[in-house]
Amino acid sequence: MEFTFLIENKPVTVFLEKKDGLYYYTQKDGEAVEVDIRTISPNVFSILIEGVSHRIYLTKDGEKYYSCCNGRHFVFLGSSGDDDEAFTRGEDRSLEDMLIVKAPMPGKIIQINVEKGQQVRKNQTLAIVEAMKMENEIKAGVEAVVKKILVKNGDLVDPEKVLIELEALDNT
Amino acid sequence: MEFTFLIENKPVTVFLEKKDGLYYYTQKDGEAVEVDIRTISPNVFSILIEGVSHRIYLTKDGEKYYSCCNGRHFVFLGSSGDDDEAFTRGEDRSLEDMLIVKAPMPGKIIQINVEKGQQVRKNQTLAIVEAMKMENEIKAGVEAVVKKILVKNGDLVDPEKVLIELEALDNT
Amino acid sequence: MFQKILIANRGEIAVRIIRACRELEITTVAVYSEADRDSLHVQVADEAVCIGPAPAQDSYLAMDRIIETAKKTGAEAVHPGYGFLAENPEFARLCEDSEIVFIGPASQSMELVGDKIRSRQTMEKADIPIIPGMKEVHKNIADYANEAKKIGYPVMIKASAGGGGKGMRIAYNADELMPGLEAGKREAKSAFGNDSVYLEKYIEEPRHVEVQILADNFGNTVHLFERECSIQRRHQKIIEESPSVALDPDLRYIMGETALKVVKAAGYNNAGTVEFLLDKNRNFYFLEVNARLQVEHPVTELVTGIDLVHQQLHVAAGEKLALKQSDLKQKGHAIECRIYAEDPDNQFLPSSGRVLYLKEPHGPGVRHDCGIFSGCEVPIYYDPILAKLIVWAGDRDMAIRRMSEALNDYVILGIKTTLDFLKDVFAHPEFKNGSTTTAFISRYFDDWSERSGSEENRKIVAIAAAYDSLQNVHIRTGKHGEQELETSPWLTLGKWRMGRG
Amino acid sequence: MFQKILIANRGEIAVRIIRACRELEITTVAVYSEADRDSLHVQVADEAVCIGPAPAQDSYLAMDRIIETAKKTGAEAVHPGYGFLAENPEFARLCEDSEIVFIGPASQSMELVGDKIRSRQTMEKADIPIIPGMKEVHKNIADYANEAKKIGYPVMIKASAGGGGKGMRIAYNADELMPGLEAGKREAKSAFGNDSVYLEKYIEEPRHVEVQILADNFGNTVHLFERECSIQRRHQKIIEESPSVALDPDLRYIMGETALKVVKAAGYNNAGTVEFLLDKNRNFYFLEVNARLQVEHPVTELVTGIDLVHQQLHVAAGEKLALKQSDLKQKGHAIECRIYAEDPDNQFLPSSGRVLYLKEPHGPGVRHDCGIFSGCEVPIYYDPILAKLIVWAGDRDMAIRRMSEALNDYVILGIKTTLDFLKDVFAHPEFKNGSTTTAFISRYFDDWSERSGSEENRKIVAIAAAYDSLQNVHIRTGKHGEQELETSPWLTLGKWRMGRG
Repeated sequence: MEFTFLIENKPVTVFLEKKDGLYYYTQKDGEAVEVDIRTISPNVFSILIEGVSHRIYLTKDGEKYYSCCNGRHFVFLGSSGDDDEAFTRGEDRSLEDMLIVKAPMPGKIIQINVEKGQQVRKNQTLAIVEAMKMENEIKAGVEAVVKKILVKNGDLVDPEKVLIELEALDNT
Repeated sequence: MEFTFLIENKPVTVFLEKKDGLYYYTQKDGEAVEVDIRTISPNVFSILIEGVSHRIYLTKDGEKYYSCCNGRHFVFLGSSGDDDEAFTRGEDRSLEDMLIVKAPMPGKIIQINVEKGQQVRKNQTLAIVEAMKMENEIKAGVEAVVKKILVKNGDLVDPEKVLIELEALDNT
Repeated sequence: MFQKILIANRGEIAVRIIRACRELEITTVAVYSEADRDSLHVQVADEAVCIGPAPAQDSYLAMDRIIETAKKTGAEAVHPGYGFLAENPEFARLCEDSEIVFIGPASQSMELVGDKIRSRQTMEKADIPIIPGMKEVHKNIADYANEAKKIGYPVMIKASAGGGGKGMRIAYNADELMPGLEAGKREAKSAFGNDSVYLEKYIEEPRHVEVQILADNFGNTVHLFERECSIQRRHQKIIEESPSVALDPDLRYIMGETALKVVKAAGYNNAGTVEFLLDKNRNFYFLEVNARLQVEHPVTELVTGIDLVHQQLHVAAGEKLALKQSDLKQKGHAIECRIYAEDPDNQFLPSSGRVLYLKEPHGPGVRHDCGIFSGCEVPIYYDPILAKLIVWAGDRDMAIRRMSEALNDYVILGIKTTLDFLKDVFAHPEFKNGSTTTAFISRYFDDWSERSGSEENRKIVAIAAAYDSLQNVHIRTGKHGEQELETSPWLTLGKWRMGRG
Repeated sequence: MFQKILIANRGEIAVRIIRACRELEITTVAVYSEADRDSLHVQVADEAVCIGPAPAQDSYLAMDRIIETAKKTGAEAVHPGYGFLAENPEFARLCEDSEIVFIGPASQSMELVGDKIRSRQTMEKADIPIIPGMKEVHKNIADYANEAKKIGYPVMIKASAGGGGKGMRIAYNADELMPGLEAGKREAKSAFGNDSVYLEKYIEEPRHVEVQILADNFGNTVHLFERECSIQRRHQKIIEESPSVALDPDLRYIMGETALKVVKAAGYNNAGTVEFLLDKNRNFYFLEVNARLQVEHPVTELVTGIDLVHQQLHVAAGEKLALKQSDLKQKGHAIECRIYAEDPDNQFLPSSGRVLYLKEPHGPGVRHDCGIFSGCEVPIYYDPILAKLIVWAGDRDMAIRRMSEALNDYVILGIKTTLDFLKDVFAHPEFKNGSTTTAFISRYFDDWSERSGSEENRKIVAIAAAYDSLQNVHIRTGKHGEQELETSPWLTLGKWRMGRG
């Protein structure tokens, strides 16, 4: 069976199958390789490939996988087969995303530093959100013009809440 | 709702109910007491009763509960309501049990010290089972006569496997 | 010794204090906000009392509620931990007035050292070297510009009541002064309820070296040597160690003696920390006294073998200090790093939410002071510190190796943390060779971004996720599904799996 | 230093050795039996190779397979841990012949010290005090009766190749001699593949005090002071501590020096332990040399600050011993207890099965060397040791308090363990006051039975179980069931709950 995951913005495709009680994986045009994989306890997997041992921690929240392998954490997306949109989004969203300025975490708007119509440069502070007692500057990811401001001082915002919409500059 | 558990050979009955989002328990003829109980994570519960904090670890394997509370471990039985037999058994099984000599753990019979018809005294060694590299003496729990020997040297035995049946002495 | 005390804090430090109390057979009372019912400190305490809604000002900073709870539960003393009310002289005084022992300095000396300006004045008089800066707080914001000019840029804006890097800003020139003052005042207000700020000469690329002290109520004092805390981000310490690579025995001796002079000048009692800046030319300047147990106290515990919380409790209970300076020695090397709920790949923005999985590191020489658990919720209301990982080894090189391995053995899934960032810091050659000035992070890690590493890692993770999916697919199609599940030993692992039906 | 080594062991000791290797940047190869695919040591090693079926003689004792695996994986050395092949001179020689470094003493000196009779002879010649006993092993079992008479009852039957209490029996009179010899021989055969036993004068209520030594390949030696290991059950140590309450500085000095004389007399290299019996009159007798890393090595590590596995690796790699006797000091007090899969409420019968839940203890001064995890299977084939809990504190009283609290913080569900039994041992006043002779357990804990304590505890547990049932009932009746489940945050906690559908 083929599985594709979007890991660190790279689609990783593996073909995994069970034959006579053993698992085999194939990548791209490669040969099938035996993989000794075991569920060790909830969220923990042990993989032996040609004698090399890996311990993988894995949990899932909706489409999102949280994982740790060989001392590195990653968050990545899985494809169920019928929802490949996430993948396209995943790779092409950068510019579009940078124009939609969101609250990166729950918190309180304590300052808005720009006005509608104002041109902003990359890394310019757009607003300040306070969370966990720290002030966090929300910066522009790209040079642009402020199209809409959707929050005001004192607003409590949820994660992923859109704060400000930007518009790409004509000359970009 | 009423629940009865057999804990340390004592039946413990509690009545627990949820009212307006709060839990209350009653024991015997006592008054209902509020209990602030929360599932903290799988197998972990936090209970606050009148300001006193308890952390309870609990897991279940069939009828058996494994638990740890305030630094003490216990294994106990639950009643589903339609299986109260376990409870009666639990309290009255001692003598009957002592006549049925079982393998207390998986292992290998390495010696049988008694013969059919032989009279044995309490704590007399009946057989030796080896497990985890240690010899373990299986002793008579009561003065009795050997009725049947169901295993022989070298047998691998499962836990709860009956090894020897004893018969109560006439004069007891 | 006390029979019962109240811990006016949460998270890892509350848990650590409760542990120390148990060892001294002291009953503990936890207080908690409505957001913290399921928190670890509530579970491990003997008693627990809810003192108000989630925002700290309504719970962990609600002095009256805490005093009232102490009285009601019969707690003889209150341990404030760090943060919250730890350095609030008003709270210390309230305790004194209510005949509850405040486990920390007397309100009077706390007031003195807590007021950065007054303490600078006191120390100047006692011949302690201090950094050039303002001698008083000004009302008029315009006066700050004059002071800054007098001191000479760059200047550091600091919260008068501050600590933990909150309210701190650097202004390299006059243009940066006003925005910095505003931000600093806002943060100071929010963090300490007091927006007083002052200016100090900013010493570039110094080391931050502090000395742990203990003082009883009878004037007996000892110091427990230094901690180097130069590895900071946004003026917040993230890695601390003891001993400092920058000190030799002579300088260590002088700084220790100076710290004790500071303590005497301030009439200070209980545990405290005297902070110094150490410049490139090995000049050191008094910064401030932290009138509390520090976040980084474990590194001192590991090199000296002294339990600082035990000592705090003994001293607060009116016992004489049982330690003599001549008995105290540093042995080996200890390093601590702080695990924050922050996303280092995204400007270190706070990350709240649920910890879906936690694997705590273990091993010889590894200590993990932890406030979280698998399944806990990290609320947005409080400081984002989750845990502290502390290692001890015979020397610094081995301590760094040990820390790296402990970090490799440490898993937090579900929220973003600083774990991988810290791994890269410890792997950096300039950290290893001890070039650990306060400029370290901004110099070498300004553009850090998550590198999960190799293609190999991605492949392995993909295989695991595929395997996981494959099993779920089986279950969904019912092919071998139910049967596999029934025979799975995991069915017995707690109610979660039992709830399937 | 080595680039890669093989660890010929399993469980907590394999995990502990792998950790030490990582810290020295040595790649590790684990070997495992078919019963151990999911074991912790397989997961934490860099490489893992299956070497045979579950029974130890077909896997962990299969010398050829292990040597072959070392060659195939390019491992330069083999660490045997304790048990299994650790004290098998044939294996050490096989390694030597295959030009693989055996991390332990040379086969020759291992052979000498491993043969209890020969080593007694050697030590007698070197003027080391020994216990009266047989000077050779007899073929004829009848000769043992004569020897026993000569020595005088009670006598101790001991396995010539023995260790860990296996094959040991006491005979108080002639009637008990034959059954004891038979049982001892059987156990010795099963444990060591060698049924030679011998007799020694049984010293009643002695203390078991041993001295840790380190020796390099160049004749340099140091000792790392004593461990007291008198708390034994069935001649198996269950609690060990350092320092011993029974030694004063003079006796400590003499025993340390004697241990070094033993090492020199045996031409011993690498880490080892010289065991002594200490009688009521403070006479001590050489017992034997344990030619391996001991189960209880952590207490020495905690009081001296020396990592014994690191030292073993350095010495085995041909480095000179970097330690000097004058640099070594004991600091504070360390205690270890062993957590066994045994049911103390039922004659300490082994308990195998699945660990349904594990909560590891944490905290300052707490070390947990652990070979298990939530969900692991404890096989019947091997030694029932699950983990070791070790604490360090400034003094013995605090170490005992700390141990008690760590045990209270330690949960193992699903199998029976010695946890609650150990709690009661540490709580015993005679343990606290240091009356810890080898008779301690049989005197005070012979009739121990599980006391889960109060009615209160039973009530609390019943409430939790009722709550759990109540929730399951809801789910089963579908009343609020599915809905509650859907909103439960736990749905996201891993595949187990996701597999519901």
